[in-house]
Amino acid sequence: MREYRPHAQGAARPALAIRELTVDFQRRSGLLRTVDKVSLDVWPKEIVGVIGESGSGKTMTALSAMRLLPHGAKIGGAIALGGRDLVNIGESEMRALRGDRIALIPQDAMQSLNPTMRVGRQVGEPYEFHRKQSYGAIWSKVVELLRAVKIADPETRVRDYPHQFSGGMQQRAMIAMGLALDPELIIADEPTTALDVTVQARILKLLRDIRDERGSAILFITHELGIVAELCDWVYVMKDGKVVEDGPVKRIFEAPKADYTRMLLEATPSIHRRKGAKR
Amino acid sequence: MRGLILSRLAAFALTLIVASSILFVAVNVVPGSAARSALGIDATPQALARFEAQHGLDRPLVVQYAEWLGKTFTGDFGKSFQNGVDVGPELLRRLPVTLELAIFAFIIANLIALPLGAFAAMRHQRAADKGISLLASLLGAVPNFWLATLLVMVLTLHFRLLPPGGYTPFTVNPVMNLKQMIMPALSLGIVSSALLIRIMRTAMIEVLSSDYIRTARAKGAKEGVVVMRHAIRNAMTPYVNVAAVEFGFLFGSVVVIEDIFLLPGIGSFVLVGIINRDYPVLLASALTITLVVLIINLIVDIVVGRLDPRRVTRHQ
Amino acid sequence: MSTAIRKPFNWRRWRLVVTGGAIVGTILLLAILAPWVAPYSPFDLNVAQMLKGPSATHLLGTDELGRDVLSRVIHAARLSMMVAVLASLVGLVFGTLIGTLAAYFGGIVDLILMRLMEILFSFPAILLAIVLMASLGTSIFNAMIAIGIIFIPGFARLARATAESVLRQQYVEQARAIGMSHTRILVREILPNILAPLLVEAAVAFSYAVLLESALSFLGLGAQPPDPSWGNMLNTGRGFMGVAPWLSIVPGAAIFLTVFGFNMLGDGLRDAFDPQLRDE
Amino acid sequence: MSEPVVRIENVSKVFRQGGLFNRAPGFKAVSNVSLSVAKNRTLGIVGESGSGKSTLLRMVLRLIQPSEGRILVNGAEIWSLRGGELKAMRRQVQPIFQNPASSFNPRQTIRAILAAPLEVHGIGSAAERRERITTLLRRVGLDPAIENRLPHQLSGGQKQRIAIARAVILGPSVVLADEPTSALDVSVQAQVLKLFADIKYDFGLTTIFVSHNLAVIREVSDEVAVMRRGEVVEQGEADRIFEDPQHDYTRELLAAVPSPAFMASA
Repeated sequence: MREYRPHAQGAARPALAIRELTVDFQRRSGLLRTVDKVSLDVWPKEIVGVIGESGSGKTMTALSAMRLLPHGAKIGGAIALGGRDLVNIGESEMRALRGDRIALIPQDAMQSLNPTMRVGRQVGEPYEFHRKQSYGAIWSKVVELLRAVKIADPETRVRDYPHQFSGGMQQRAMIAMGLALDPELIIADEPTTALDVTVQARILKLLRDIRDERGSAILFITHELGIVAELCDWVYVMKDGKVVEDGPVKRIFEAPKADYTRMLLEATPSIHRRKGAKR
Repeated sequence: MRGLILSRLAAFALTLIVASSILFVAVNVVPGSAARSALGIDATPQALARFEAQHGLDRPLVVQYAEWLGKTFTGDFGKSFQNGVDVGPELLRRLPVTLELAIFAFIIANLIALPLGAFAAMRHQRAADKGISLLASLLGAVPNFWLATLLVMVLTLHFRLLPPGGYTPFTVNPVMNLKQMIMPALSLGIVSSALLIRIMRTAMIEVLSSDYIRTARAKGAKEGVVVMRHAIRNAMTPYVNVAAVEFGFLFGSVVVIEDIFLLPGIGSFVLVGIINRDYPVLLASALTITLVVLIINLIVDIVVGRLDPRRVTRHQ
Repeated sequence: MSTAIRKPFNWRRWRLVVTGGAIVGTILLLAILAPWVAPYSPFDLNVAQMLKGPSATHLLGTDELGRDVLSRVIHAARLSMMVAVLASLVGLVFGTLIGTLAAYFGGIVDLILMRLMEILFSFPAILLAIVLMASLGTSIFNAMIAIGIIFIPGFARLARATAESVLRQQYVEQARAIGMSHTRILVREILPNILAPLLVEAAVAFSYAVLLESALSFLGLGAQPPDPSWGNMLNTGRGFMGVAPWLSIVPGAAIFLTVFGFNMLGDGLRDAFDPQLRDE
Repeated sequence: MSEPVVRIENVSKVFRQGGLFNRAPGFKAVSNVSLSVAKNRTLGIVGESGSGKSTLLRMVLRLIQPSEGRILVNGAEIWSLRGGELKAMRRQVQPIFQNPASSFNPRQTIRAILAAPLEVHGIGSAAERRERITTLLRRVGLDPAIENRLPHQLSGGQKQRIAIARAVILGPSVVLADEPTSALDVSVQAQVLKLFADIKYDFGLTTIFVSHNLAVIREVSDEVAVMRRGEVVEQGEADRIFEDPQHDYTRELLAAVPSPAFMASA
């Protein structure tokens, strides 16, 4: 029986549809398969979580959709962004989509910002690459974007270099960059892993607000169950390159079907649970 | 930024003082040889003693050093033991020759290294990269004085294109000046480019694999924008640091190259000083070369500070 | 994952080491066996055979005194190798000592030692060698000492940087926390983990020593005639460039080949030890 | 209550900054912290990055000297110890560090790594040491044959098991753990935490456990201290801290932990 998926109702097609995706790397020892026949959907306005431990293939799945896999990776299967094929189009067509229709929020914001370029210029690049606009127009849009991601005093902050931002602000700047052209899909690859919990809580709230106000679909990669539970509508659980189960978040937590999901739930310590290991 | 410059200047002054004392001690550590060298092998002990007293060489080393340092700072480099000529004005005459040679050579080295290194990095692990890397290995193994000899053999003796040596000031005859300078500059520059190619290549490979390059691609940047705007500037920080050291090496190598091409620069002055054991000449010319290298390092330190915004603001 | 499977010899990873090693090995062997492999004595004059081009009797020709160039080049290799080995050793030992101590003790020790190294490093190498030669006197032994001194700051900087990154590793803190002594931490925890890059650097220093020695001899400050060295042979050859080009080409090519071999060996070792490239 | 095994009294740590020409005011990493741990109890120290929790732990390990205050282990002030007394303290207090990748000398086998503490303290003959290593490896759930491997041949979980074995091989009374599971996947983390609890019980250890993960702290601790910018803002029994936090910052931290209402009832 198919589970009820509210965001799929009334929508013509998913924002992102992945079918039987495989990602292989050529190694001396042979072909290494990191993603093994993964199929997943992200519907418009939906926040979909992909949860898995290290080596589960979750990040490779996400990068496949951007076609930004490391050198030597081979993609098989089908990926469609709003019905548009992403696997067989040329590099220049793909480039036109990146940053415009599909955006990436990476794990490590500090490393992902160019240290020698002012934040404002970097945040404005999507406009520069995809819309012919004057620098003045871009500049004022960047200020608005930084305001939208709740960076205080954006008029002066646009002139800062990345190292003058705190970790949380760097991640907000990355989010602003992703939002710039209101993409159909935002891929967030563990965007809060490097952050403190209090900062993480604010970033998660920001992402939820973005979905509510702007309507972008979000594919959220994480290894933390708590984040999935709090943020996502629908969850895919991955292990060893495969999807072991998917479903609405509440059902996954309350009635997991796969043994692996159950084990994950068992293993995750909780602040609400009394410790079990005490004798 | 001011803190940065101040601390660099202080380090520079300290370095200069220690470096000058190292030079002084190195030159003067063996006593008596200057007098013997100036007066010849048959000089009597009395004559030697008289020579030493006359030039103050019989006093404690520390006193000699203090006096030399004091004089040097006021621009008095002393007189040659050999012919009594003032060393200072002679240095000033020779400095432009060496500077022209070194700068010319350095420009050649960078013109070769920057594009080749960057291109190799962009073609990492492919044929072009391997070819350029091999070229850099080959060039790096060529002794510059051998390259100089080969150039003379081919361009002067065989094709009779260029003069074998000598120096004409640029202001007197620019064409002749360039004709005379091109071979010495090539000998130094080509060899120096080997290391710089490698550095540029390594720096670019590192930068191109960084997360912010992926970010630029994720925003839809074209490859040209990725390289020119995001990669090159970040690769310049490590490159400039090494280039400064390489310039120092190149500047030291003028001693050999000026000797081969009969260029009347500081480098050949060093040799004159050594061969004649003419200590004032040796000290003054060695110190001048060191000073130029230190100044270049100082400038580069400050320039690199500008290239990397992280360092500028840390010192605010 | 399993380590039981023995990996096949990885030619791609070791080819630079093998090729460079072969070149260097051949030259080293020639140097050691010079008196037995050289066809003539390097000193035998033969006025009748002056400045003769390469021929069956003299494969690489003769010089201005009729001496066999091949024999002289082989004997010169001895001298170059000796200088390179000993100078690199001087640099390696003292540099490692200074750099490791500076990193380990930090503070004022580090400041003084490394500032001194930086000053030495800021001298152009050849100039420092020349000035040192001026004070020590021109001889091949002094050239070796001078070149060794020049190498110290480079090794010291590398040793310090590597030791510092090792010191940041938690196993060093762990060793301190269980009460291990300074000496034991240095010998057991730090030294083995900084040695690989230093040995690679030694291969590069080798080639650099060959270059420096030949430059000094070229200027007449190293090996003294009639002792053959590549540098002084090149210098002599300059006078006969037009009539006997082999006198300039042969010793230069010998330097080139030696330096190239050592560099290749050094690069190969660096790649082979680089953990990032290991699993490619 | 008996005399605490570890007592931290009004400890502060100021790191000096800046060079010769621009002297910056010192950075106060830990300021006026007082804590104590009774025998066989576990004190959890929780805080975000820059809260000073790791600096505090390193001071108790006698790796960093406090700028002010005293640290007593078994009643003795650790910075006044010399010679044999210091060595005895080194034997009593053992660390487990965070990063499994860097807490082992990459060129030593597991056997050499585990033997080092015994050699330093001159315990046992070679045969007795081997015996002890084998027993301990079994106790932490590893095949003793693993002793011939090098660290990079082990998984993260295996490495942290070795780290636990190394921490107890000298028979210490105090073990100080700095985020020992933060680099591990949750499934492995659960196993390592279970092992840590078992070993603590078996060896009668007093422990301090530092982490940024509130859920992990709740699982392992009897008492909890919450740190923020070098200060302890709240301390007390673990259950009380988590169920009835008094300080605003503690409440903010707990509220920030992502876990929806339906997980609380699970």
